[in-house]
Amino acid sequence: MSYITKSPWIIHYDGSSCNGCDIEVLACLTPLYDLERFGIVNTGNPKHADVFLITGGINEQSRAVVKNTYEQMPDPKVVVAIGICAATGGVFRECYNIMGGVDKVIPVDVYVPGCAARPESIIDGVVSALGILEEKRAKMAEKGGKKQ
Amino acid sequence: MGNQIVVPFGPQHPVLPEPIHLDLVLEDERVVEAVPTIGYVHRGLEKLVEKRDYKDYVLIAERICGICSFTHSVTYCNAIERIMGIEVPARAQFIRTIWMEYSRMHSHLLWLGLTADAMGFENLFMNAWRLREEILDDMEATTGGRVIQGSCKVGGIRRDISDDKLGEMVDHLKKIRPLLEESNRIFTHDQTVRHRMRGLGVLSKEDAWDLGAVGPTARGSGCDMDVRSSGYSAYGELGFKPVVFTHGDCLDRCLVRSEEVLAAVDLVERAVAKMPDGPIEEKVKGNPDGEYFAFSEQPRGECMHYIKANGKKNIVRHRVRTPTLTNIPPLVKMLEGIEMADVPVVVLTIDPCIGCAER
Amino acid sequence: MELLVFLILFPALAALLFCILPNSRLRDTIVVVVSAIIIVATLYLFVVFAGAGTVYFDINSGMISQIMTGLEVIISAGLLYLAAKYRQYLIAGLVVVQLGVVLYAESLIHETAALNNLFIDPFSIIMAMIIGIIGSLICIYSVGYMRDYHAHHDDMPDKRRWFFALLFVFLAAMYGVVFSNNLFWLFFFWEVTTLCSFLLIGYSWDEQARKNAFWALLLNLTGGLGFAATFVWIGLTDPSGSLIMMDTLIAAGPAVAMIPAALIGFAGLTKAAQMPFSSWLVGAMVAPTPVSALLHSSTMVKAGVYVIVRFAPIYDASMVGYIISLVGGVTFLLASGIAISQSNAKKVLAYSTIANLGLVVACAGIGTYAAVWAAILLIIFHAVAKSLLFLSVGTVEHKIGSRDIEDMTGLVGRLPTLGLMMIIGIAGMFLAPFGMLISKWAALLAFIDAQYGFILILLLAFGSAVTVFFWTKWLGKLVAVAWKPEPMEVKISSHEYTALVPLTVLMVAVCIGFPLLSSELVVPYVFSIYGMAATLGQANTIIMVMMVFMVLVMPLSLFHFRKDRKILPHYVGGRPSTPDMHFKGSIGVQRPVALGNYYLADYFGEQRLSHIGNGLCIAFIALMLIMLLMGVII
Amino acid sequence: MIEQKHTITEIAVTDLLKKTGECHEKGHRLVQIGCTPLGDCYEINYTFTTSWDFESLRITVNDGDKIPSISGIYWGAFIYENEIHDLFGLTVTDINVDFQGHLIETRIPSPFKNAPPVTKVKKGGDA
Amino acid sequence: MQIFTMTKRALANLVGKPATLMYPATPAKQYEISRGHVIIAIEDCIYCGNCQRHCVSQAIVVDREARTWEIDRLRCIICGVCAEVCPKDCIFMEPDYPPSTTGTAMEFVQGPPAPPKAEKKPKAEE
Amino acid sequence: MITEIIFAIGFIIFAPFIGALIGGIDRKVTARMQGRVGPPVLQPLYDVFKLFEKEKAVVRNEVNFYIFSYLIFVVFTGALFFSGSDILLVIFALTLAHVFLILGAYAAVSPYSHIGAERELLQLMAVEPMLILAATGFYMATGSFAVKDIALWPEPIFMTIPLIFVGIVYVLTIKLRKSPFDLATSHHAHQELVKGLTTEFAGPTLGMVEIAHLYETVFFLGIVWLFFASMPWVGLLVVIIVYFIEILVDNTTTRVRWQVMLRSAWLVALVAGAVNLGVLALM
Ligand code: SF4
Ligand code: SF4
Ligand code: SF4
Ligand code: SF4
Ligand code: SF4
Ligand code: SF4
Ligand code: SF4
Ligand code: SF4
Repeated sequence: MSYITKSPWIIHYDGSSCNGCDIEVLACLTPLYDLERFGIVNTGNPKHADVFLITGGINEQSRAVVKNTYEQMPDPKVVVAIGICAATGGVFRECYNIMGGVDKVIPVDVYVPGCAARPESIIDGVVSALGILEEKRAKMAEKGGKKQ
Repeated sequence: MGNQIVVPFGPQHPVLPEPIHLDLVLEDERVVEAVPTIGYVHRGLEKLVEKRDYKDYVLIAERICGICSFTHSVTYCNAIERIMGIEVPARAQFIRTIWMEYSRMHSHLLWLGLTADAMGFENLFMNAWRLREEILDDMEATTGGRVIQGSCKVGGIRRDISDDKLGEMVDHLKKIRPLLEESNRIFTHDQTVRHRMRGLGVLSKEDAWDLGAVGPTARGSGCDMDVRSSGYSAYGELGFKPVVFTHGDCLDRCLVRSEEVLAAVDLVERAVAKMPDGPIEEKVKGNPDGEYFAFSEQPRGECMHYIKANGKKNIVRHRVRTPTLTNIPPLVKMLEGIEMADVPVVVLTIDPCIGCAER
Repeated sequence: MELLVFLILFPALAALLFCILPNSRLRDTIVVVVSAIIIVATLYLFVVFAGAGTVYFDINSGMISQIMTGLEVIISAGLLYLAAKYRQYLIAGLVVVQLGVVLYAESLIHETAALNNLFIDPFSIIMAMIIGIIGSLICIYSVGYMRDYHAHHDDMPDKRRWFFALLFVFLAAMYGVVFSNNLFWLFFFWEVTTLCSFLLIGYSWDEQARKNAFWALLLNLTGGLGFAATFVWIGLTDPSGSLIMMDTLIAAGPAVAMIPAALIGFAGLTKAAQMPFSSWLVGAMVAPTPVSALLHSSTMVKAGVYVIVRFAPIYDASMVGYIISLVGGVTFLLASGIAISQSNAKKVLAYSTIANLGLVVACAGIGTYAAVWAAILLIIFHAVAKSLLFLSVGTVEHKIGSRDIEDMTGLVGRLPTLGLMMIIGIAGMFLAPFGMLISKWAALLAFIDAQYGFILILLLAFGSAVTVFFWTKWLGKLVAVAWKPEPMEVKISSHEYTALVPLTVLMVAVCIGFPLLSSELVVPYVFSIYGMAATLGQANTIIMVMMVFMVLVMPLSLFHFRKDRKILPHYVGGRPSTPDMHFKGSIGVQRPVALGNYYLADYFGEQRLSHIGNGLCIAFIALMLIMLLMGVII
Repeated sequence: MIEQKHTITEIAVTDLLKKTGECHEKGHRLVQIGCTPLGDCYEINYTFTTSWDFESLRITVNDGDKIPSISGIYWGAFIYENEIHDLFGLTVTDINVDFQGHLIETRIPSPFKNAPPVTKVKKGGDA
Repeated sequence: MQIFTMTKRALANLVGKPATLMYPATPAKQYEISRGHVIIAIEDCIYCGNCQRHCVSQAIVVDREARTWEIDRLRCIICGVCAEVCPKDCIFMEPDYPPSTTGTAMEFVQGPPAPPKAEKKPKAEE
Repeated sequence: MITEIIFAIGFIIFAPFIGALIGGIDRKVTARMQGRVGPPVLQPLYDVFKLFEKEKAVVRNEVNFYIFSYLIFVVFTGALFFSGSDILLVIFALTLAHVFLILGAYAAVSPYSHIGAERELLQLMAVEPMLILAATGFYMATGSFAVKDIALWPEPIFMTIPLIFVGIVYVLTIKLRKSPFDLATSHHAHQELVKGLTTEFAGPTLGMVEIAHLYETVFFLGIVWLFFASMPWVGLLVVIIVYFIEILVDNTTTRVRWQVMLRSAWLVALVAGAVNLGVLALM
């Protein structure tokens, strides 16, 4: 059993969302849904985070930001795309400035559907991300072990 | 000068609910220069009108933003209805008004929470968001969606609210009213809150007017400016009075919002009391042809939807001028010479909603 | 005795030589040789007299005194000439008055010839070591430094001959100050240091330098007047002249010696640049850096605190002493505060010097054995650390072309050796377990038992908090190595290295060896005066040594951290950025990240705090003088 | 319900600054500046108001025309003018805060430029 | 001058029950009309393509020839328009939200074989 | 000597766990005050373990060295304190530890950690006088600087220096990084400085900072306890009450600007020091 699933810290970035999903992510942290029950803290800082929650699609300017933020997160890390905008570009898919979902720039581990994604869905999404996080950690530990 | 600090503030930043960025130049902690840039959320959805049926487009107009979503759909519909000369049934107007006021309550509570958080008052943040959930509950129970309602359509609304439910909603509001008042009291009286907001980011009445400030930003500076006074939807029948404060600082902008939450509760109660019976939508035939500027008062202020149509099912131009966009110039003024610690508070004080500002 | 005389005369004679020698390699070599000889002689002095307690030397004074008087008249005439030429009438007036007072006093006192005019005791040895070792190292340093200086300022007349001559005259005078038992002699040497300081501040003789030099002269002469007044008082009360001997005077106890002690204390305050006289030392920073290091931090200003410490037994538990302490305490707090708002490295050093001297004065004013112990420790650590800092700032300035702390960002990356030296110097100034902090701790102990000491403790508590602030932010600048440090191509002259390296070693050595220092030199002196002495508890010594050890060992952990780590880019709000810390800014421009320090000028502004400090200290000193006049002292 | 009146005055580009100045003197606030591409030309509306009666000045410009900035009169106009520059590729001269095309960076430059929406409408079809 | 105005609320919260809905231990909160996801009763579908045409998000693809109805849940904005416009009322809005996935979320529904006479294809838009 | 070493080792071993427990209870109580359920009580421990499971990622190597030194000196400080050494040395060692932390943040050369470092320095400057005055107060009350002697003093020292106690409780808010004084870094994000001085520390580096915080918490509560050392249980009760008050204050105030922090902390120190020590000195 690893501790990373007991203390997954999140960072949240609003790509090009309409805010709908965005505020639902925040709502998850507030009393009614209280993500901290799972040891989750919203760090707001890629250097501290394990889970990257992204809402909204990718546009010209947010592309670099999402990539940069992802790169600054130390391994192991997972990405959760929240809402259909983040998954596929959603209803804005055909807009000239939207490149599509988050997976256009960084690998996404979990997609949470919904427009806006409900807090419960987000919790589910994060929980399923934890499984992947643990796998990644195990892989990393293995690799590190081999090197020595 | 050697002792300057240049801070890239945002777009990814925990106090920014949405991505904008500022290049802050500080001396000690005083801001000597702040240049904002937007564009991280620009999707270009106005151009989607060229691809979508104008009636289905309501749903996209609603997704200009996920907070004032309902208001956007109403404003869009207003514009189309005006062009096409559709008379929306009174019940639909009233219910639209109720939902718009619910949006306002949830938006303001959200904002109050975020502001509290920006000041490092976590408990107050949690408290505001907890109250907001009560509003969202009613919202979901009547529209089926928490933040995106999808309940407005050209010519009326998609779902009715039964009179029983209306009664329940009023009861519920009565129940949480003391809690809202308690939270307002904290914002008004708490010394640490006042310390952080009184006298901060002052915008004089003249500046507010001249720079085009709208909504609570303008009303906090003493401008009596609220589109609801013009009486669109059902506001004309509810005896609406705008909330105006005069100091023009962050605290007053905050108080405008916290008072408006209570005012919204009153409006909803009055609307329910006067609720007319009748149909909830008018059949829509044909395509719009003409142009119209529709105005409405969103939680963040005056919003404009401009439609130019040419009788086809795809509209020629849909332009949205949102309150946040026009509040950016005042923000630039307010940022001058404040402390680094106050930047988030001042930025939040216009309640920036970049989603709609950039569309 | 010959050794003492040698130490006083040898540098003076060498100075005569430097007046003649032209700028040449030969001169440079001779400077090094002379400095080396002085160092060796000083070490020899230590070996000979270290355990000897207080030794008096009987020198026939008649003739020498007359020579001194003659020299004084000549110096006064020279000063008068300069003062007249530059219309400094106030100075002219002071010079005349002072000379008159001295001559009058001399006429009052029938000096019994051949008394114990020179002496040496552990305290003198400590001072002599500071002068001899640190002073000589600075002289060596100057050789390299002044070459660069004139290369930088080729528009300036090259007066290096005078420069070196003055440095050595000054060293001679300093030896004179610490070896003299005869107050007349002490005063003579004292005035020579004033003169050297004046001339060296005005070295470049441009508008600013001249102004500051005259200002320094004015304030120091004011102090000198206080000194001279002592003689009148002695002459009037005791024409026999036995009280002119410092040991007799101090031994006579407060009842007799309080007024001279107060007057000399006043003189000491001016020389030690205590508020309200602190401005001269700040202005003196226009002088070339070795001058700042030698005169204005490690030695000459120490003459001021030296006399105060000498008279400390008189101040013990007296009102006068307490007032002097307050002046020192207030100066410590406020000068430290001002240092926060300065970004010019030399000014920071200047204010920190003023502050530390303030602390010494505060201790000396208290005058208990613990306080004197603390004061002497402070003098030692300060001299070493400050000279190291001044010299490294000087070298760094020549290498990076600026003395602004903001421009020293990432110095350990760019100039690793110098950066490290500076870090050691700074750490020595304020960090546990290094020297200054131990001394502060000692000062605290001293204040706590003193009467009304809690006010001094308040001053000390706040002052040391402020100290932490400005030193740490400087340290922070040094260690903030940007993404890829570009090591600078530099050649530091061998002379500068010859001084810097031993100073660094000395710094580390005094930190490690302070228990020895304390027990071998400081304690014997304090014991000889008070019959008891403060010491460091054994447990505490162990702890401190442990800390030093830990600090020295800790860097080894770097090797561990270098393994399997990944280097991440900096957090710039998620914006694209380059390794050299430019990020995509508004309006499409690439902006560099700039990281300035805080200066808090609204709170710790120079103007604001010095007004407050000057006001307070003037009031204190006025109070002291009024009490003197009313004779209600003790 | 109070009827919102909206008068639209077509003016020449050269009159823009003068007319805007008049609006400013009358104490109007700037509500918005909005641009509509009409295939071969662009229509720009400058909307002002003091109450719920709106007045719009409308100019019609072609690609490559220079539009004088009204930001000298209304300080806050820069935000709209930069937006027009970025999205429509029109040149606005002398903006007080000129973002030089970096207010909104888009994937395709000036996405609304040369968009003749009239021709793009597909054959109708009502629901 | 009031400080610690929040104290009463904080203490009340401390001794009171927390507001947290213990999801997932307790099931998600929802209302009858909550919009969760759409489902289709494929038997009734006539493959008219109305749903596809009116879906702003273009989440639905109807293939009249192959008699399939397909929805991409990672595109659906759950607006319920398809249910509204369906002439056969064979699309329903269910209140529970769709599950998260690690890949795509296409749902492919194959209708029963066509009754003998087939019609021409619906014209898909875009 | 032996008992002292045992105490020191006991501190080194148990303090992180006690600190984590306190931190966990703190988070739980905070959550409840906000109407939430909150994390498990052992959450701070999970967090630390988690951090050491992460990749070793830094912006510069030296940062790790400074942070490691910070941790070592914090531990050393606490060990000194609990082994009954000279309290002034304890305070100086603590300052040294914090200087290392600040240097770590400076060495990261990034805007947020830089501002965090400056603010931490301001905090240090705000707190330092009160600590020194407290040490002085202990001395004036008991005649010794040794924590051991102070702890064995037969009467509660609080009775002699009540104002100093108040002052210490005041600056405790700064030291525990609690609102309204969580300027340099806070336990929750959402502050203007992202995570302030810890912004650039990732994985194990941050883990060391967290462990140091656990030690610090125990150490500071130790100082609070010292005021009532003669009545250990009362002391424990007071510690609990004080900590509860800190949580409550954390939950009922905004973060203030640095000016207020500095001014108020100094004012408190000045008043507490001048009045309380003055009275003691004149008595
Ligand atoms: S999925 Fe829907 S609610 Fe979420 S960001 Fe996209 S449009 Fe908004
Ligand atoms: S103002 Fe904010 S919440 Fe409202 S629609 Fe715009 S982005 Fe959304
Ligand atoms: S003001 Fe903000 S919340 Fe309101 S409609 Fe505009 S974007 Fe949405
Ligand atoms: S430090 Fe100043 S005075 Fe000295 S050489 Fe350099 S520039 Fe000249
Ligand atoms: S140090 Fe200054 S004065 Fe000297 S050469 Fe350089 S720039 Fe010129
Ligand atoms: S008429 Fe039939 S085929 Fe055409 S849209 Fe309606 S239901 Fe579909
Ligand atoms: S619910 Fe809306 S988005 Fe989803 S398939 Fe139906 S019409 Fe499309
Ligand atoms: S609208 Fe209804 S009947 Fe038509 S294709 Fe869709 S589901 Fe089938």
